[in-house]
Amino acid sequence: MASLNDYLLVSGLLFAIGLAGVVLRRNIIVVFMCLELMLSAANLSLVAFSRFNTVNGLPDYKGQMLVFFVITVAAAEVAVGLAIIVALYRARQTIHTDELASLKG
Amino acid sequence: MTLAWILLFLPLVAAAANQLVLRKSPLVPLVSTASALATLVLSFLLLGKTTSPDPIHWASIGDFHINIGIRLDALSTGMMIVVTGIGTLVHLFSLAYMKEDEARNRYFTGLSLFMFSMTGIVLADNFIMTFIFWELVGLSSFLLIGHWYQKDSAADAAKKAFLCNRVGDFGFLIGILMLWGITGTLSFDAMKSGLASFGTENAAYFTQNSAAFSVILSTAVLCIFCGAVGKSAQLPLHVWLPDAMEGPTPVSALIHAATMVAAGVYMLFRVQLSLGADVFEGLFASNVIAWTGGITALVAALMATQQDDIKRVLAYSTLSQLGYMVMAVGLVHGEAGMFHLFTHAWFKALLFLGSGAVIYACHHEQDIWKMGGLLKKMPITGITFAIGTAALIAVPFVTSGFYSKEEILAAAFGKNKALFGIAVFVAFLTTFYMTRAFVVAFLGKPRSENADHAHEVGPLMFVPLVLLAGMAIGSAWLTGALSAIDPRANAHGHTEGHGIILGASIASLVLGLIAGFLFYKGKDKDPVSIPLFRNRFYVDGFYDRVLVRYFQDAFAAIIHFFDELLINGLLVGGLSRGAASLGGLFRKLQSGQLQGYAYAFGLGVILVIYFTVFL
Amino acid sequence: MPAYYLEALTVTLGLLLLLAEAFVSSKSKAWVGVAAAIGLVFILAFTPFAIGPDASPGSGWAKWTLWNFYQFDPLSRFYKVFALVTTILVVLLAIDYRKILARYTDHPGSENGTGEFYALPVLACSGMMWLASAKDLAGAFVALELVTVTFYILVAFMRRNVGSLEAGVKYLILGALSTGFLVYGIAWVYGSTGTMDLDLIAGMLEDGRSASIPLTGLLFGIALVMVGLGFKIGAVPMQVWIPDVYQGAPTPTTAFLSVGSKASGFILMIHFLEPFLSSELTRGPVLKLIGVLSIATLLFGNLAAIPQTNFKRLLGYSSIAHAGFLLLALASGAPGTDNGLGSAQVVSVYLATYLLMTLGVFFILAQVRIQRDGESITDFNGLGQTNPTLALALTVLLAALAGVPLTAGFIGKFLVFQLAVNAGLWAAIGVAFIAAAAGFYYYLNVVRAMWWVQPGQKAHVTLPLISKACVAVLTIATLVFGIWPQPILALLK
Amino acid sequence: MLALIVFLPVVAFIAILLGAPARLTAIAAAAVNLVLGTYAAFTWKCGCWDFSIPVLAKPAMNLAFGFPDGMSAVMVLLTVIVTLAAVLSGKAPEGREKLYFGSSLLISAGALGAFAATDLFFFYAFHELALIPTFLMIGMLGRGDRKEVAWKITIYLGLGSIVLLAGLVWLANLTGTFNMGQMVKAAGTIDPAAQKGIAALLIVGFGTLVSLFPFHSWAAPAYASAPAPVAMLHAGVLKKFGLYGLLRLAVPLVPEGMNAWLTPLLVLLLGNILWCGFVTISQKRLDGMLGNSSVMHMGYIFLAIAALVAFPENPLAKPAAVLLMFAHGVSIALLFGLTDRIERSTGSIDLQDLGGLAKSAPTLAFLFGIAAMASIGLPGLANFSGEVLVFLSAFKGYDPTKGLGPVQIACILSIWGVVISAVYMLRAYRNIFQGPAVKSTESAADLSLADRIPALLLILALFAVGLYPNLLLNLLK
Repeated sequence: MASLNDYLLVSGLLFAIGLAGVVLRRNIIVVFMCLELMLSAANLSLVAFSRFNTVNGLPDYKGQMLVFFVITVAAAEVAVGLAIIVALYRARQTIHTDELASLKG
Repeated sequence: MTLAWILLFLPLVAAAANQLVLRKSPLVPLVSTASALATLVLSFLLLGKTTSPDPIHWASIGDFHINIGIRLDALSTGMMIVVTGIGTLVHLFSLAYMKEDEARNRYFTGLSLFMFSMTGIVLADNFIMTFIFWELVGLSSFLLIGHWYQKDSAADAAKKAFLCNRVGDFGFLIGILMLWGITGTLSFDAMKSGLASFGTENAAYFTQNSAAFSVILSTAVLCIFCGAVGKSAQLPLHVWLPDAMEGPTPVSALIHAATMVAAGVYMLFRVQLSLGADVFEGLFASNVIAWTGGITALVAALMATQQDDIKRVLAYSTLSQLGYMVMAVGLVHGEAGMFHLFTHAWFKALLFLGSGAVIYACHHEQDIWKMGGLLKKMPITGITFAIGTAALIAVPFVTSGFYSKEEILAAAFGKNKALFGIAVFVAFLTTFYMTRAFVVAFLGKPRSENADHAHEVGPLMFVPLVLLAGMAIGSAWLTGALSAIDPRANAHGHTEGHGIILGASIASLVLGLIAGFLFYKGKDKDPVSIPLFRNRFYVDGFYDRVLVRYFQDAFAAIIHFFDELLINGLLVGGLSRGAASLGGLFRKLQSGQLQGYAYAFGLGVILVIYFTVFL
Repeated sequence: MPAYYLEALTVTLGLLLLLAEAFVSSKSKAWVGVAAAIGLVFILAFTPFAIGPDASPGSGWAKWTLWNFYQFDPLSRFYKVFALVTTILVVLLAIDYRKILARYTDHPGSENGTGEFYALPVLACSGMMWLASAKDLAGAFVALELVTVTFYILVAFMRRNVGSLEAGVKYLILGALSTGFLVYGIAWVYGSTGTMDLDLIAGMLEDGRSASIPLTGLLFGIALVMVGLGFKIGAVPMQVWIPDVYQGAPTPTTAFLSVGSKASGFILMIHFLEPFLSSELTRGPVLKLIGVLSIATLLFGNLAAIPQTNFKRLLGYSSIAHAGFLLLALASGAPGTDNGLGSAQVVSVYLATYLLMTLGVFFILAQVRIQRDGESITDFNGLGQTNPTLALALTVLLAALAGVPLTAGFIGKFLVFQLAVNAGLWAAIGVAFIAAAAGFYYYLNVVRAMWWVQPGQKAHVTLPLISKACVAVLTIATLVFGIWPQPILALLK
Repeated sequence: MLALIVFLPVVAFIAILLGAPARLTAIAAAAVNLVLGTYAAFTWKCGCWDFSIPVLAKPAMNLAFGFPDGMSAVMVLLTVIVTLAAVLSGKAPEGREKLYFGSSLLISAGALGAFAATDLFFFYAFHELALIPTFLMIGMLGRGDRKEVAWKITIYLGLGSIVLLAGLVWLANLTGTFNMGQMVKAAGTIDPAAQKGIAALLIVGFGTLVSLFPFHSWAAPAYASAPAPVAMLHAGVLKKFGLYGLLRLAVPLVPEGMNAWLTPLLVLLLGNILWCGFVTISQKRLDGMLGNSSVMHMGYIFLAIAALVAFPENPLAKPAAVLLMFAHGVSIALLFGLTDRIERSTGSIDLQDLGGLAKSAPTLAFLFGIAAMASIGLPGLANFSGEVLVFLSAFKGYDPTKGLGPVQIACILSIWGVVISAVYMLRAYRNIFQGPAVKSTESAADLSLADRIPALLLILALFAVGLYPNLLLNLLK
């Protein structure tokens, strides 16, 4: 059976991939997906911690509870986020991050 | 002793009344003159009194007091006679001399202010008070020299006088402070005991460092001497006195010949008396003072030989005579110096007022080469002037100047033969230039229209001249009443070398007379031209062009430049520019690029983790 | 009244407003705002009666398990009041700003698109109020996201305005990024301690069990949570979004962000750090982290503000700068005692004063934006001549922001410096002084424009009634609290 | 009941804002304050002037005024005198009367509050309050490149205030109280390392406010540019706050710290006297010259402070400093007031453009002459008594057998400043009033009777203290 460290390693890798995507990709949709990836990585960690943190022989449910919250919140975030991105596309005809630099200094 | 207080404050009251109440009233000159006369009477009443009134605490902090107090002794009461006596006569003379001046009231107010200040110096019982009035005579001198302030030369001369005195006062104040540190007192009375206890308290130290006492005291005394150098116009601060002749002539007589310029000598002698003359014997400072006096006497006399302005001749003569007095103090024969001060005051005032009368008669012509033949046109003035000259050149046995100069020569002979030589030579020069001035101005025939139309001045002017002429002859005997001042009364005894001194004195007189007549009898212009002397050894030019313009002004401009550059530009500007450019750099980081932000964010996270977990 | 009623009421109010909004005529959506403000004032009136379980242990509600997630103490009450006051003022500000909102949402003249703008702050407010009471990381996360997601909408609200949209996208991406870090951090804190309840964590760190906690993992978690919270308050290096978003967002949103969002970040940070600061195990590294953050924030915020020309953007940097001072107070790590104010109290006082000055400035800025159609510093030129009373008020407010004594802003800085001196944070104090000096420079730069520069062709600026009243109240409060800060302190008791 | 004196100008300011006639209100308030303030200063020992209302319970903070010693009384006296002279001699530009006189009153109120405050917080705060109208006035109604100058002084003094604040907060922390009286009682508890740090902050902070070298470059341009009442009030009164603070707080509370900085302080004060003295000599305009001269004269007061630091038992230093502060305040206010007159009657204050003004304006010349002489340090005028006491205090600890100590050396060098100030003052007087009249001065108007009142008020103060310094020294006992 996989140990806690294995889960954490995978989770860390996922998180790093997500972060790398956010930093490197130019398309806002992709960036947004990478952000979701980071949240999933966090969720994985939470579940793993929860599984290995036993209370009275049972996994601690609190971590898993947060996972549900995170998923819910992420859904809301995506809904709002996509709406904004759509609005932006309507106004600017682009969703490339490079072209979003009118506010600076 | 309320009389003494009245004596001190009466002139101030007169000045204040003139300035604040009477203002433009024609009474102003009379009020000033009356107050001068009253102070003369008071001075006579106080003559010989030695009990001083209680001082006023002027500034007190805890048990430390700066006092305004009056010290009555033979020295001060005697000096008061000179100050008020000449002051009164000058006031009288001025009534006529300044009759047509539109700023007459300002002039008389200034005179009263001067009388107050001078009285303060003479009567002061402590150093701070001396310094206070020392500055005030400087102010009144400034005001009176600059009386005709609209003339550039007068305004400049007033400024110069004030500044030269300030330079001297720089040292004076330091000296007062140091002496205060040494003796622990500012009062003249307590100074001797203060010095003694200073010696005993640090006896162990002084036995180890034998020279230390002398060095410490010399430093303080020399600093104080700086004050006298400024006020009595000794080298190298002598430059203001000839220029001060820009003031009205009675002022020159009173302030720049008889009284104020003598204050330096008076003060030095006061210090000598307070600390004890024996302390000064062998003090390094004494030598410096004596030599300064001697050299001033010589240099001034040399310069006097080539002046054309009658007042300037007298001014350099004053310098030279002051040099004598300072030399005497430096030779620790202060009483000889004071004696000369007393006699000199009368006859030099006489000469100045005489020249004033001449100038007045010649419609403000001051060049002796444009005068001539005045003895016939103004006999009273001419004769009194001749008497004054005789006193100055020390015609033996009949003039007061002879007796006092003799004392100085004797002092020099006893102490320092080199200075004796200089003094004798100066005596010769004195005779020479005074003969020159008298011959050119009063003898021969008139050389200008102004001189041709000159006629005798009115009684208000010649009465003071006559009185002064009397004093020029008799003051040596009158001074005998003041035993502390008259060195002849103190059995100092200089029998040794008496003949040599007398001989040298008479020889220099005769030679000077002969040379003077030989060179100048019947001449229309100066047959001798020595540019070095005429241009006053180029000292004035050096001060003006090098010290003031290049040293002070250029230095100030350089400092100003660096003030702008370094402090305003680099320090202040640099800091603000540094902050602004760092801000600009930060601002560039805020590039507006989302990716860049994410990148910065990521880096920041790494740093945060690093700081928290690993550091 | 159980304290959580307040949040419940607020959420209800928000939902009702959203429903009602649909039925209000498109000409007069401002009434929604008025209703929101009135409703919030009512809720504000209830706050004195809110009590926690300790005050009434016998009652049924006091035994409810909700209290495992929710706490109520004076600090919570303070931040609930803070959130309500902020929201009321922001809604009022939005009412006076509706002209611009209308122009960039629907078309000028129609207020059709503006109704939600009054309801959303109410919902965000409920999130902030919950945050003030959060004592469990899960609950705190949800509340925080309620605030954040609402702000995504508020920032990008002017959908026909490119700047607003750009700001919205930037805020969205970076906000989501910080959420990612926050969740990941919470996961690690949870993993290390085995719980998300801050009280339990404190207990664990205190007693003998602390030996079983993997310190590195815990610190890693704390660091990541701090990143997430640092984003909210605008701590360097998580400040990147602030200038752009502040500049692009509608002015009421900017005001809300700068006051409400920052305050909720701080109260959460205070609660989150409490257990770690009281344990010797973590106190050192945490304080060091906050100290470093505060130095970086002070330096960046203040120096970068110097060359700014856009006033709104300047306020963004100013908001970073103030975060630096607030962090400095936290970095002092002073526990509150009977004899003196602790870090938490000082932060609260500072934020309260900050609320007054900042919102006052935003009220004026909004009107300048509307009436002179610009937000740069030059748009304030000559205000001292055309409307001296307004200029005087703005001068007072800016002076307060700069920390001039006898204004409320000075009290805050004074207390912060006092804490820092007590704690001996010399390096940070040195930086803070440079920062304060720079602050002097850039705030008074605006004052200079108002008084010393001629107005030229610029339009006359007058405040509408609501703004005028608010500015007057805020300015006077700034002055009064500057001399007599006792009421604010009383609120913390 | 000192609060009455402090807040009377504020009340008058509000009245002006509400529409009361600006000039009249200002003059009335200043005149009433002169009477009250003088009475208070001469009766300060009765203890009946104390005033206190609590503001904050923890840490205890009171809005409290009182006379902890004669120094406060003298400073309050100085303030009320200069205030009346300033509002009397001010002439507001058309339409700006409210701002002009209102600001002057606020500056006065701030100065009074700072000098009378016995609580550290208000001590500091009132000074800042006074600075703001100063900045505004210079920026709005100043001469020349007023904006740059006002900006500079704002930033400069703002910075100085902040550094000062650091020191004060530190001090309050260590002593645990804001009450300045109690702080002094707790003085012994401060450890030397902290003393050194606090002293450095206080010297730089207060020093910047007093234009201590090298933090002086704001002063001259600011005074040159400021409207007359502001220059009078700031140079005459408000600037003294820094010196007052050093004497009130730094010297008694951190004596060892101050002593550690003695030598640098001496160097800096010589920078004031000599460096700035030479800068003053090279000024071409009267206003710039006076501004720099006021910087220079601060050095003497610092000398007294240094003397006090070097020999804490020195009885002379503090009275000397206070006396000189008073004297300088009055004389510089007089000079700035009269400079304004010169400019109004001739249209110029460039030394090269003027000459012979004494002919057409003899009263002006006379009064300016007195002011100049006071500034030079002529006996009979207040500055002399202050300066001479300062010099004496510097020599108080002089031990001739050990040679000159640093304070004495500094004193000797600073006495050269007496010469320097004579050089530039007389040069200015010579160039403006003496010599032949030039075009601008030929028909220049002399002072009217109303114009003379403020000048005479100040001159009276100069003479009173100059002729009988015990008048003030008795207050300091």
